[in-house]
Amino acid sequence: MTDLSVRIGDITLANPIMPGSGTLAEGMADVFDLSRLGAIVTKTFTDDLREGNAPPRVAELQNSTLFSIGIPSKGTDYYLNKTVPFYQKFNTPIVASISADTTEGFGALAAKLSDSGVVAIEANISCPNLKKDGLAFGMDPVATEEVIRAMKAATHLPVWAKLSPNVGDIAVIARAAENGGADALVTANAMLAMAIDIETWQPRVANLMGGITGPATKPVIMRMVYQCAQAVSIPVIGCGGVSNAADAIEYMLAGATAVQMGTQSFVQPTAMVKLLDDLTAYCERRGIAKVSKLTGAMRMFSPEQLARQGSL
Amino acid sequence: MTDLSVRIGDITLANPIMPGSGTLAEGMADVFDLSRLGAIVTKTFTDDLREGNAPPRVAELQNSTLFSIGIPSKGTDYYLNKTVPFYQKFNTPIVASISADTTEGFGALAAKLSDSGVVAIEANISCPNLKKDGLAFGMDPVATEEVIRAMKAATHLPVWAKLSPNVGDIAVIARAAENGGADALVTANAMLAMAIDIETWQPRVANLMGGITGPATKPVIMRMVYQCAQAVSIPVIGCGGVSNAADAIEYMLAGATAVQMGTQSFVQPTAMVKLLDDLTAYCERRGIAKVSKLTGAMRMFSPEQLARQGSL
Amino acid sequence: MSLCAVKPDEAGAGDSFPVAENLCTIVSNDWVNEEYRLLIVDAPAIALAAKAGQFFHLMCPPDGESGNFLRRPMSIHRIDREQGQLHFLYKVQGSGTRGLATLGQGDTLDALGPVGQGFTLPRGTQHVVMIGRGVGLATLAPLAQEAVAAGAKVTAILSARMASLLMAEDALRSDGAEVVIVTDDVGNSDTTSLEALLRRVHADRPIDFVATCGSKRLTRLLQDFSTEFGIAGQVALEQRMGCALGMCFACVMPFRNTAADGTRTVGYRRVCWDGPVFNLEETVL
Amino acid sequence: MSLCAVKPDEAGAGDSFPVAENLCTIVSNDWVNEEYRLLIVDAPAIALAAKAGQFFHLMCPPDGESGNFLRRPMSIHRIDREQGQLHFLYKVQGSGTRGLATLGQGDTLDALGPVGQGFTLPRGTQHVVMIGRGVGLATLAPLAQEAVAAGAKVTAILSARMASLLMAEDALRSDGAEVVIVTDDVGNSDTTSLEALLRRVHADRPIDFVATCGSKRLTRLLQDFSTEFGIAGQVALEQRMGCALGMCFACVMPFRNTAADGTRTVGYRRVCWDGPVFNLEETVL
Ligand SMILES: Cc1cc2nc3c(=O)[nH]c(=O)nc-3n(C[C@H](O)[C@H](O)[C@H](O)COP(=O)(O)OP(=O)(O)OC[C@H]3O[C@@H](n4cnc5c(N)ncnc54)[C@H](O)[C@@H]3O)c2cc1C
Ligand SMILES: Cc1cc2nc3c(=O)[nH]c(=O)nc-3n(C[C@H](O)[C@H](O)[C@H](O)COP(=O)(O)OP(=O)(O)OC[C@H]3O[C@@H](n4cnc5c(N)ncnc54)[C@H](O)[C@@H]3O)c2cc1C
Ligand SMILES: Cc1cc2nc3c(=O)[nH]c(=O)nc-3n(C[C@H](O)[C@H](O)[C@H](O)COP(=O)(O)O)c2cc1C
Ligand SMILES: Cc1cc2nc3c(=O)[nH]c(=O)nc-3n(C[C@H](O)[C@H](O)[C@H](O)COP(=O)(O)O)c2cc1C
Ligand code: FES
Ligand code: FES
Repeated sequence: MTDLSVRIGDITLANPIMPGSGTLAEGMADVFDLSRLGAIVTKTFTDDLREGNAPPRVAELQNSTLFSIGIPSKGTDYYLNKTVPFYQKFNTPIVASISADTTEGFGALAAKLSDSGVVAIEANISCPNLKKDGLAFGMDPVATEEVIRAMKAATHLPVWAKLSPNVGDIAVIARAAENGGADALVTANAMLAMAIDIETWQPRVANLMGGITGPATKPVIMRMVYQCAQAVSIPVIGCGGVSNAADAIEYMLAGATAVQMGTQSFVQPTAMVKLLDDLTAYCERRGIAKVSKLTGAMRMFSPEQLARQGSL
Repeated sequence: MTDLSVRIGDITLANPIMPGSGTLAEGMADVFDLSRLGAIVTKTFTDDLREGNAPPRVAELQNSTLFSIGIPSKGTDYYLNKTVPFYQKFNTPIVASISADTTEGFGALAAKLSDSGVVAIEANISCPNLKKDGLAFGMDPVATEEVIRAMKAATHLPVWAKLSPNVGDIAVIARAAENGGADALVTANAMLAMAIDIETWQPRVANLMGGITGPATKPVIMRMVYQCAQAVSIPVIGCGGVSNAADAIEYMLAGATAVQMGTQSFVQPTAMVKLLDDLTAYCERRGIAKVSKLTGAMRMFSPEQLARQGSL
Repeated sequence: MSLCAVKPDEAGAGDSFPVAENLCTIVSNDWVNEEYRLLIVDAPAIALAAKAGQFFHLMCPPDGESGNFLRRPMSIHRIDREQGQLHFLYKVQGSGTRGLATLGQGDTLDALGPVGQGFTLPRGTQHVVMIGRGVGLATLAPLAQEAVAAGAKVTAILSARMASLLMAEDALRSDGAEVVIVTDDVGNSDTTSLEALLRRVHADRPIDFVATCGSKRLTRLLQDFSTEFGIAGQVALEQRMGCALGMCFACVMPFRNTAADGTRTVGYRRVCWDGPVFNLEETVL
Repeated sequence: MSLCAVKPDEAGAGDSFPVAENLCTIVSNDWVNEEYRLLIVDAPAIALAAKAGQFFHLMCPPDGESGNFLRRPMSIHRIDREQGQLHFLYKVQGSGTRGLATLGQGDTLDALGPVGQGFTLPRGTQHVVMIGRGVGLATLAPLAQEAVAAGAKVTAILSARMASLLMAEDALRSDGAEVVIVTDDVGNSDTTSLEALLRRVHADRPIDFVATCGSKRLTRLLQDFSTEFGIAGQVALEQRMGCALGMCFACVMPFRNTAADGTRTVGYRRVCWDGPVFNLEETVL
């Protein structure tokens, strides 16, 4: 019987699969028992009410999607009074995801969640830092560290830093988050992308640019997960293009402790459940008693192999 | 009769399609008449002889590939005496691509090409700057500007800066290249990526990391082409996931003057010829007399459209 | 969909969930005219629980070389619980629907659903008038069935460019609806003519529920008409979707909200989760 | 391939190029044993110009949900210019070959080629000995045809785990080769036994050309044997490929180079462009 449990700092999850923030909501409970998930990560909310971007908010790409939702938010009270109680019906740890316009805002909102019943807070730092010429917090190591530090000062809850992939050196950002006290990293949010309709000559999402998500993004994010895992001691949660157990295993081999699935849940809502079944089958086939043994288990080519120079 | 010509600075190309550096070689002449291309960009070479990376150098991904060739090079003499004469058999302007370990090396090699018969030199700055802790030239605006400046000082030939996409702000690098005197930008080289075989637990390319190329990369590179075109006045050549005329048109609408096709040539060697035929057909259908009119012709959503809030 | 769909005693049991990736077997998938095909499938029980106005999110086979990554939303056109079949009426428009068109008898259709809020007929409704144009008729047809079954008279006004492009006419009649046809050809499909027609119908037999789908012009007409006469009404809308389960927030459109104190605001709602059927007076066009 | 394949007077004429994306019609694609299938296609003239040892880069249909982005290289197994057909013998191994296996009679195979350097039989060769194991036999078979046609005697030593896994045995015999079978079962396929066999064959009738494919062990054996007896020999190699046209430089392997002054170095060559057939003495295993 495979032990699927994983530890993210002081939190033990029953298994390494959870949804990416913004890709699971109440409607999924109509499809399968959410108690099967390792954790439930909820959509990013802000303290203030927001409508989000104008539609069209989605465009289909090859093996991927372009999304430009913005951060629609019903505010903190709704989250505490409606959202959390809904998910507490399941035996699954809840992870909140928050965003704010300023470092102080992140801290203040984190404080409000301390007694909410969530087990951790994901800091969505891919949003613009309005106090610093609009550059996203997650593109600036100093801002990243400050946000995490402010949140850690404001709450006893573990803080997961959700990194932006739109940077030149993600290891620098990873270390900054760790220095700020992050208990884990989520690598990563969506890469900034664009698509134009060649018949209308207009952008395919109203916001001009959006995030590209789905299987096409996996190889780039895989490299980032590896770089993050090499750079820090805290757990790294892989997020980008996970569609099945093979992807989850690959991320874990690269250094991830757990994974998040986003877009694939739109294509195949039962995909996370199937992933767990297939992950178990893989571990049984390979005689792996604990799935956590996969984390960082990638083996480099030996000098002998390289000398044989990769002939098949 | 559609006018397919485009101008890259002082160079007029018969059409906007050319191969990405490293994706076309003499063998393509066995497949179609290379005189049909707008230009021929040759594989990056260095003055010194290099073997390149150990194999395996290629791994298939979904709708894309992971390549880790390194920069194998037969040196300058081979380029001048063998490679250039071969391509001079065709009525197609030749663009050299060079790499070096230092700024001075770029300048010196550029000087050697001044009388070679090539019409321009592409600076492949995605390689590590050995004098500056191994960070790629193209990830550092200062190094980027210095390399271009050194090349412009060394030769009268136009210099195209081939940008690395592995940066947080590609507009900054674009402007640095322009400040250094670049005559055009090529946006972009391949994004750094990784893939692991979940049966062997080993990387799928010997070098651990490689570049991801092909259709899956287009939306991210499209956004970078747009950002570059917004940031500079010099022409931007789009490169990343071009597989057909629709992709070429999309890049041009985003701001590209011309495009390069790489990986698709491996899948369908006649793809560039087909692209030209389909591009002509599109222009005829739309009553576009000059394909160059497509450059930057994307239309934003109007306030009225956004107010209607994108209902279908 | 109910937020409490998980029955506590059946938690974990695979088939107690109201929404599933239903694997349906194709019975037929034929052209009904130049642009539209009728897809008939054998469907499992979960799918057959669908109501008029609800839809499914269909996995579409590849169209030639390009795959269809996201599912495509399609309304229920007919729910035939006797035969255990569902009907979809779809226009072959782009890559997804071209892929759908390749499915043949015996093939499998993966249909996620049923999802969405369907039509809500007020108790005791006497006379339903539905106006549909183009493929909007596909979505309205099951409402006619349900309304007749609930004891209401149904008048179905079908609009099209020309009579040959009409669909669902015969099915509506055999379901018990009175069908009125208006076409651009004949020149009686314009707003003025339709408004006059509605007034005549209402005068003849009071309308207490209106429904439409597929045309902003017709929706606006019905909004004005229902406001003037105080008639309840709903419209089935469309928007680009990612998940069809209320998770991604891609499918929003603006709607009028009236607060408890009467203040009116406009805000986004999800067409897949709060709709696709909405009350006419809340719909912003 | 020649670097001057473009005939100046035919520049631009679509069909004067020696390499093409040949659209071939499937004649049959059947299992020959548990692991291998024989694909027979009607092929156009460009493709029929293929020589033994050359290969094609095949576009593989999707295997279920996952597409096959890159082509797969497959050796010519048989060139039948009379029938205008090509044969490929392939092991169903992974996603690409599973996709190939779905092609049926009348379907189209996109075969880029012919590419690569084939076997070069020195003029006047009298006795060719080829040793192949597994699917290596697929690649060697056309060499037997060409050698017999050139007037040489051909001895084909086929190695397999057991006799039932042998392939191409009958075709080789009917092409005029003498076939010797060695198997693990019987215990005569090991290196020592084979070396002894080669010596006996050579003593019986001097060998002046050896060829192999598909096994490092057999290649090493032939390298030693050909060095000892001063016999010319070639091996057909495999490496992961991107383009098969010598452009991407993915497919390199190390080879021994001897400079004009006699210095020996080891350097990379492209298996698709400089090979896949290489001289035994240059091959580094
Ligand atoms: C709730 C709902 C019910 C629908 N019911 C029907 C029906 O019964 N019959 C029918 O023919 N059509 C119906 N549609 C529209 C149908 O979904 C689109 O025609 C279809 O998605 C087009 O896909 P395509 O790939 O063939 O076309 P493309 O134009 O190539 O589509 C490109 C992308 O845009 C999306 N898209 C394009 N048009 C629409 C649209 N009108 N609505 C939503 N997404 C769209 C596609 O899903 C796809 O992701 C319905 C739409 C919704 C939202
Ligand atoms: C010049 C040449 C001639 C060949 N001729 C034959 C032949 O006649 N019959 C036959 O059965 N096989 C032959 N092969 C091997 C054949 O190409 C592989 O079996 C096939 O590519 C496997 O693809 P797959 O997707 O089914 O397997 P997978 O294992 O899923 O392949 C994954 C990837 O690795 C590549 N790959 C895997 N094995 C090989 C290999 N041995 N050589 C090159 N690439 C590989 C695939 O092309 C693919 O890109 C030849 C290879 C080369 C290079
Ligand atoms: C529709 C949609 C909404 C998202 N909303 C959020 C969000 O609110 N907060 C956040 O941190 N990430 C958000 N994301 C990003 C995902 O959590 C995830 O990082 C990304 O989609 C990559 O994973 P995937 O490739 O598996 O989809 C969203 C993604 C999608 C597709
Ligand atoms: C096999 C291979 C070799 C490449 N070699 C080079 C090179 O030598 N110099 C360079 O600047 N880019 C090189 N590239 C990058 C391409 O020029 C191009 O930027 C990239 O492949 C993206 O285009 P594509 O998606 O159309 O393939 C190479 C790409 C591939 C696939
Ligand atoms: S389609 Fe995802 S919320 Fe409606
Ligand atoms: S496969 Fe591209 S060079 Fe050989």
